[in-house]
Amino acid sequence: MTNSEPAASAEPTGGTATVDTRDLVVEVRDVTAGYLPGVNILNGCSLTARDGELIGIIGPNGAGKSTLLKAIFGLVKVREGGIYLQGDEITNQKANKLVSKGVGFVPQTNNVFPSLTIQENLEMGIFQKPKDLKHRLEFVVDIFPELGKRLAQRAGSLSGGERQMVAMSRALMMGPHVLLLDEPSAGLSPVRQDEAFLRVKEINRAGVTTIMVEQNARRCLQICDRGYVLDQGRDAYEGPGRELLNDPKVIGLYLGTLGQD
Amino acid sequence: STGGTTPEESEEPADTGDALAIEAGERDLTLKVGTILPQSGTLAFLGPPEEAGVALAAEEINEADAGIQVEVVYRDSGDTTTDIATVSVTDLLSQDVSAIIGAASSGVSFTVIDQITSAGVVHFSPANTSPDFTDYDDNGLYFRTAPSDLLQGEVLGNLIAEDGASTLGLLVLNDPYGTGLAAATTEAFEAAGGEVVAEELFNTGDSNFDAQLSAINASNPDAVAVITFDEAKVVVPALVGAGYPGEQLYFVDGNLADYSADFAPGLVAGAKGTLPGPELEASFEDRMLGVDPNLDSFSYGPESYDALMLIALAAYAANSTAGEDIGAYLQQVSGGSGDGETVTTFADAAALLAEGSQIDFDGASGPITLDENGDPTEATIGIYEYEDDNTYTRIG
Amino acid sequence: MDWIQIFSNAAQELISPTTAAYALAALGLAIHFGYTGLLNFGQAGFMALGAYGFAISTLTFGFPVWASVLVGIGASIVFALILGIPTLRLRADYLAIVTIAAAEILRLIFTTNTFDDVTGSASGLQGYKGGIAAMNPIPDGTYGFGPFTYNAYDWWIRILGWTVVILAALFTWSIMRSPWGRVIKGIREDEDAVRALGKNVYSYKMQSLILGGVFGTLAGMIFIMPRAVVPANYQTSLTFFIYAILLLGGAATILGPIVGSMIFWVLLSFFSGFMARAVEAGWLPFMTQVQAGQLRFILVGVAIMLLVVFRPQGIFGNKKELSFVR
Amino acid sequence: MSDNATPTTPVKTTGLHVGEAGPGCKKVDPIIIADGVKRTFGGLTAVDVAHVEIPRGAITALIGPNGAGKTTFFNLLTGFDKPDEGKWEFDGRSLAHVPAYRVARMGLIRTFQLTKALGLLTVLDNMKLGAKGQSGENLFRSVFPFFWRSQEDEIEAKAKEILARFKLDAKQEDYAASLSGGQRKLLEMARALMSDPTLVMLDEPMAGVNPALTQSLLDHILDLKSQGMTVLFVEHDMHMVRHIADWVIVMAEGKIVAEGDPHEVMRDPAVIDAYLGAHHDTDLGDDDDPESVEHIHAMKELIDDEQ
Amino acid sequence: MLLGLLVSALTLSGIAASPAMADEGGTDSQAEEFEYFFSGNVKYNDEPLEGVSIAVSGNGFEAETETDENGQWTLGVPEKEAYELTLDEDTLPEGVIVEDGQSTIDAEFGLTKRKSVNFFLGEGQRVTTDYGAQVLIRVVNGLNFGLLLALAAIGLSLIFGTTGLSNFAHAEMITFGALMMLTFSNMLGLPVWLAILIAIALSAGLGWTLDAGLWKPLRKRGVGLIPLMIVSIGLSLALRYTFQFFYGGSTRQLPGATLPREIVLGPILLSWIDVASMATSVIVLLAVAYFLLRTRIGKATRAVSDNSPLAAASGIDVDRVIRIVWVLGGALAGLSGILWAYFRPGVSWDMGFQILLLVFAAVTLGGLGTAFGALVGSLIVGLFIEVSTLWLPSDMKYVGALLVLILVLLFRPQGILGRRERIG
Ligand SMILES: Nc1ncnc2c1ncn2[C@@H]1O[C@H](COP(=O)(O)OP(=O)(O)OP(=O)(O)O)[C@@H](O)[C@H]1O
Ligand SMILES: Nc1ncnc2c1ncn2[C@@H]1O[C@H](COP(=O)(O)OP(=O)(O)OP(=O)(O)O)[C@@H](O)[C@H]1O
Ligand SMILES: [Mg+2]
Ligand SMILES: [Mg+2]
Repeated sequence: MTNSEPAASAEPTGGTATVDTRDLVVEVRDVTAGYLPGVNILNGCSLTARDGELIGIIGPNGAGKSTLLKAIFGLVKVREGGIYLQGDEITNQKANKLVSKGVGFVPQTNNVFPSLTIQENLEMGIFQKPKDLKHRLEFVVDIFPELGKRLAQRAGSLSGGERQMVAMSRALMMGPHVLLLDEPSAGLSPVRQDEAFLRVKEINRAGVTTIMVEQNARRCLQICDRGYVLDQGRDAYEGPGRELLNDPKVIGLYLGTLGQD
Repeated sequence: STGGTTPEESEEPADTGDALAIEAGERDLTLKVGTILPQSGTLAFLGPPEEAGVALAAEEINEADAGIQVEVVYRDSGDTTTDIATVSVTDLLSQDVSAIIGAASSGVSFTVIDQITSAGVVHFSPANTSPDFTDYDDNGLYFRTAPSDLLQGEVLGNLIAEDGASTLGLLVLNDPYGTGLAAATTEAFEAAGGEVVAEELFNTGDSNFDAQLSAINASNPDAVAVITFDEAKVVVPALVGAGYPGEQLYFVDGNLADYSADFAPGLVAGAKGTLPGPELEASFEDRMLGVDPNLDSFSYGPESYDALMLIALAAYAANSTAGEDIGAYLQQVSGGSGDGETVTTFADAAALLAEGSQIDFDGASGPITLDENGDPTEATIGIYEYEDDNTYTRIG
Repeated sequence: MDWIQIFSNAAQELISPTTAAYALAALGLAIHFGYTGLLNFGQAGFMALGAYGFAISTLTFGFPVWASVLVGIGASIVFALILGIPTLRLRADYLAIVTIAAAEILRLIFTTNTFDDVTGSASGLQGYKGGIAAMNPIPDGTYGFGPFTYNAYDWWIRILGWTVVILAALFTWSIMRSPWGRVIKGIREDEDAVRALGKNVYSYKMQSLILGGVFGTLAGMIFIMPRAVVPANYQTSLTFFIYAILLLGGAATILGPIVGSMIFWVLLSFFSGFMARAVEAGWLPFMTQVQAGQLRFILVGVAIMLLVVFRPQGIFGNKKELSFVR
Repeated sequence: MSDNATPTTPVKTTGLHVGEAGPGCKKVDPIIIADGVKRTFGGLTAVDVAHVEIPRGAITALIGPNGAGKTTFFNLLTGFDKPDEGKWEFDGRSLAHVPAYRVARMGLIRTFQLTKALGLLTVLDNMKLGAKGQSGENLFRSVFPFFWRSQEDEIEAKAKEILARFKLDAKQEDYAASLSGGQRKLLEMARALMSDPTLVMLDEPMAGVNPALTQSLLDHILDLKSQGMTVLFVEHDMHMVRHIADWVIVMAEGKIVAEGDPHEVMRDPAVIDAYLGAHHDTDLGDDDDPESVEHIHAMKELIDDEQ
Repeated sequence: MLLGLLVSALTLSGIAASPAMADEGGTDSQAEEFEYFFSGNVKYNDEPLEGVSIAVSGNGFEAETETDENGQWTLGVPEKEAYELTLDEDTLPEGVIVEDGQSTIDAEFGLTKRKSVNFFLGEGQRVTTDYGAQVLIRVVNGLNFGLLLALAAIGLSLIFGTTGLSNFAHAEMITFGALMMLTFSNMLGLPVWLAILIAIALSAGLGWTLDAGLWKPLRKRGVGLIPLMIVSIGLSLALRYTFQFFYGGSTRQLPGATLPREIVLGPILLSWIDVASMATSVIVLLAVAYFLLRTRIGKATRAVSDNSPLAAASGIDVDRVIRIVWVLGGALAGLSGILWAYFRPGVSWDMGFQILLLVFAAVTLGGLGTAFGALVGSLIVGLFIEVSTLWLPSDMKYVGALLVLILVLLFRPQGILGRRERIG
């Protein structure tokens, strides 16, 4: 396992034919996908994530960010193109198969089991490897102490932010090699948001390839190695996080000036 | 037993002048009759013997080769939950049947009686016992061979009283059949000095009878009359199992059946029951089995047999297969409006009719005589007792 | 095999009063379930109220037709109110069971021997048709062509029945495209959201329950015109069949229930005639007449299943809605 | 595609309170007054507000850590939940035991944190449903279109206008069920604005909404404020709070712990400690503090267990 | 041949009828002369009295007879009219007291030619069960029935809990178990224990088949829950009539089902079958609750029911979990069918359908999808059905239970053990 460092140099925007020493872990190749017959949400979208990279995806609402993650995870049918995991094609594979291959996913909405307790929710995260439970539970509770106090509370009665913590923790329980996060910070209080971003970064530094969709775009681009800007089902911009963060075009169209002060 | 089927001198003959003339001579008729008997649904267990009775009659009529051929179209009456009877009747009417035999359930008959009789077709039920049919506005086309509950109830009530019971419990199916029979039984039993101490009703489709049985057991009557259909198979073991003596049970036509395959030996030994009809001749049962070898019960088989016989004879007498004509002659050939000669087989009856004389047909279910409402006026009610192997034999 | 007869019998079901009654009851359910999302499984109870309300007012109280109809409608409104007060707060699946229970309670009350004088208990009621027959403007006689040949009374009840169905359908169509219908559909999707927008959800649900219930009640009256009032007719299976009809046509549609009812009855009649004749003709040598009667229901059951399997949104339903169901 | 947002500096309303700014302080013109409102779930006290007043005609932010009881407080105020005790009033009228729909009719409209889009209604229908006082919503009048036709047209025009602002106009004929997470949030808020509420209570309206769009929507809210609408919103995005809130109320563990001008409240060390966090306003990209390195090690171990 | 036959006629239509019947003991020579008969018993405190003389008079006819050793007597009369029957008090044994008016009875024939007239003297002590004991018996019966309902309900609840499907065909899965038991024990003559095992295995197989052949493909196509419910109604109809097709419409008994109850506990009588079925229900319910709350698969089951895409995203093989639940649900339904057939007793093609509504009511009352809720709900429904008929007419016995369902939901819309959903 290679330790990751922030990408040394900016990659050419939109380029896919880059030379990099690290192996491609996730590769999305010109994917077309959608929900309703005849309506494509993703129109030839491509994305790559190398081993140990932290990828951020931003874009306007309805751009297809969640759809892209769902397509990678086999929850939306891919109509054209292919998705590869460490070189193997995983297009349209069943989600639970992907979990066994070390892919973890936190959906944007409906991301907890409401009638299960917090503890049971976390146990579900580690469904395939029940013996690691104790170990990991400690680890997760350490990150979100709020949850530790409430392990027996049903997730359905949690506040919005608490749910989000449960959802994050559930994914962390999996100990995946590839982690797909859909707006993990939404609904968290600032201190928890910062913590969540830091943890994501730490997890990533520990070797987990991470793809993260965020609307808290500044934070996201601050920590990620590379960012993609998705618009209308296509990757419009791509580059190192910092670069995008300061790209006036990106700021104008997607980031706004509110957080700039 | 053949005794007692002859009309007595006490029988007041209706005005002989009412009798329609019967044209002498050969006939060449083809009679089409439909049935709406239960093939599916909760009363489906009643269907096979009834259809077999009709089939047997058809067979015998056709074999008699007396210038009338019968064709029977069998359709399903379903039960009241499925509303299939109206579809069946539509189908039958479209095939221009002259008469429709059915249904087993009074409820189903009420559903279709207007449809049938307004089409000028004879509606003839072998099993309806509801009193409401008597005065029903049926254009004179509704008939039935099933004996009235009043009769069987009185026999049953008297029988129980005579056996020395002073208190009686009733377990009753809440339908026209059950409540009618229970009322008649109660009346006779109480008139004899007894007391009905528990009357527990249940509905068709009820699954569990514990509450009713507890109530009956709690009042500890000297006898219990079980007025049910097939539910007896559930009720009786539960009742006896709960400690009520099997020999103090009384059965009725709806459930008097051979329980040797179902009950533990001796479960109902000594219990009694009533069943309309003369003792079925073994040969009649054999003939029914010849039509349908799988029969395990003969309930309403004889009544169904007689229904078709009477319809055919009425058609023969009228020399017509129009429903109205058959309806006009039905009472007469049953012996209800004249002093015709008593006959028991179709061949004999047809021969007499061909001579232009009046007949009084007495069939398998007894000395049937229909009144002007189309109801039977006479019936033989037999008394039966269960033996150790849970089969029953006639004792009276 | 006499195919012509089978088909002409089946065709008769197209305009039969029973078909009209089922169509109207299903239209009521479309309002309840299709538009408002109320999983009412007690439609048989509303129909029973129509049947008994009409028959009892005619027989026991000697009311004229119009008053008997009003009594039936009144009874169903009262029933809807009594049913609605405890149940309209319930989640859909709870509501389903409670409405079944309420309808069964009604049926058991109509069946019990305790009120025999009024309800006729298990044998039910008959002899209430005089008023309707007396209103018949058609002179006595037989009219029609082909399979559709009926006497004056039969035509009269068909005309009455279908007139009511058509009026009800037009009414439903017009209210469902109005803002009222929008609120109703909103409630189907998420009642809390609608509540947060200032709509009295409870009252709207009640209006819907009453309206659909009144349709059911009118259906119950049409239903008894060609037959008698028999309590066992109003079992839960009646509601099940009406649901099958509704889904056959499409839940949130106007034409769906009507066409669904026609198809249901035509198919039932077709299966019925076909099976019986197939056995008579010796096509099914391993089967008795009696078994053929049962096979028909097996086929109906299978048909209902296949229908949902191959056209889950119903004939007139919108396929698009399907991709969002949970 | 998106308006190139130049931040307009909003006009802040000041002078809202009487006396010292602090938890439960009196307002010059309160629109909501809550007194001793308490709600417990089993052993957990979710809301325990001694006294709070929301100023009229201003934008008030309600902030606080996750699980502080903000949403529950919203539920209580709007009649979606019943408190164990306490009284509260809106516009001088007590709201205790007033059902939710009536609260909404009084002009107090709220949105939900977990969105409630009406899935099988089109986006436009969702919007139209939000309009108040529709005569066509009466069953008897609904049969006759002439009663409501013209009103319907007005509502539709208004709905389209708001949708355009919320960038949902392209979706107006689609079912709401087909919206993305952020679009649902937008619809939720747009729908609430359809009824011209006196007070709109927004529960995390901008969570999941693209920042560029957020900015233009804030301008819209400011617009509405200038027309006299009062806004109470829950939000975790401090840029936004700072940008438009006239007043901030901080909740923690069910209680109101601080109140005041946004900039001042956010300088309060207690608030920073419990809510904003140490990393607030720093760049997370620059690491690696020793703690973090330690974490990375721990995690590596965990992951290596797998192999 | 008049003996042993009773023929009668309706007098309503003015036609009277024929011969008579006589019973075993009471016939005397008179019987040959007359056509109409009075007969009856004389008993004192339920003991027959021998040698008591009974006289008949009326319509100018008089006759007398004596009771035989069973206290029975028969008297023939010539006409079908009203007569007066008198018991001669002097012929009564010592100490037998006749109250005023008890010794003379006016009797008139009804439709038949025979009329029973009994003289029951004394107090006629009937031992009835007292109210307290009755309540106790009802309660025990109710618990017993409730446990059975619970067993039938638990499979339904499981399937509902995992897939959200209100499976109306559950009734037929219950019937299926009983029918398989019937097939293998009665028809093929296998020993009872083996037949039970085979029946349960086949029921589990039915669950497997239904899921594999029907529900899974439908899930794959993303069919909504309500259409699925309608499918289950169609399936229920098809299966039910298939059973009738093959097994006919009548009720049959399993071996040993009609043996009497022999465990006596005060006023309560129980059979070993009752005890076994109660014990089985309790054990199975506890096991299922344990399975759901403690085991990994059990938790996965609930996870799938909450949110199946998320469950898949957590690495749970959703289809496998659902398959397990169907198999388990099938087996439990089959088992409950067998016990139900013994408890009732009887096997018939629609036995499951007959209790379906009660099972649904029980599950709902307890709170949909909760295992303990199904138990609590079932017990309440069972108890109410049995106990309410102490006040209600027995043909309305389900009314009580169904009313309770509605009333409970009035105060707890989420069912007794169900939980309210959080808003917002
Ligand atoms: N129905 C319930 N049952 C039990 N606990 C509940 C219930 N509803 C809310 N809670 C608890 O009450 C507390 C307050 O919840 P609330 O949703 O009001 O928080 P919040 O301030 O909105 O948080 P967030 O910012 O995360 O949305 C939380 O700890 C939550 O777990
Ligand atoms: N289930 C669905 N059926 C049909 N269309 C859908 C569905 N879900 C999403 N869409 C459409 O697909 C497009 C992309 O949705 P997606 O959820 O991927 O957006 P997103 O980029 O994640 O947006 P957000 O930032 O708001 O979450 C949107 O236009 C949306 O309307
Ligand atoms: Mg998204
Ligand atoms: Mg909240």
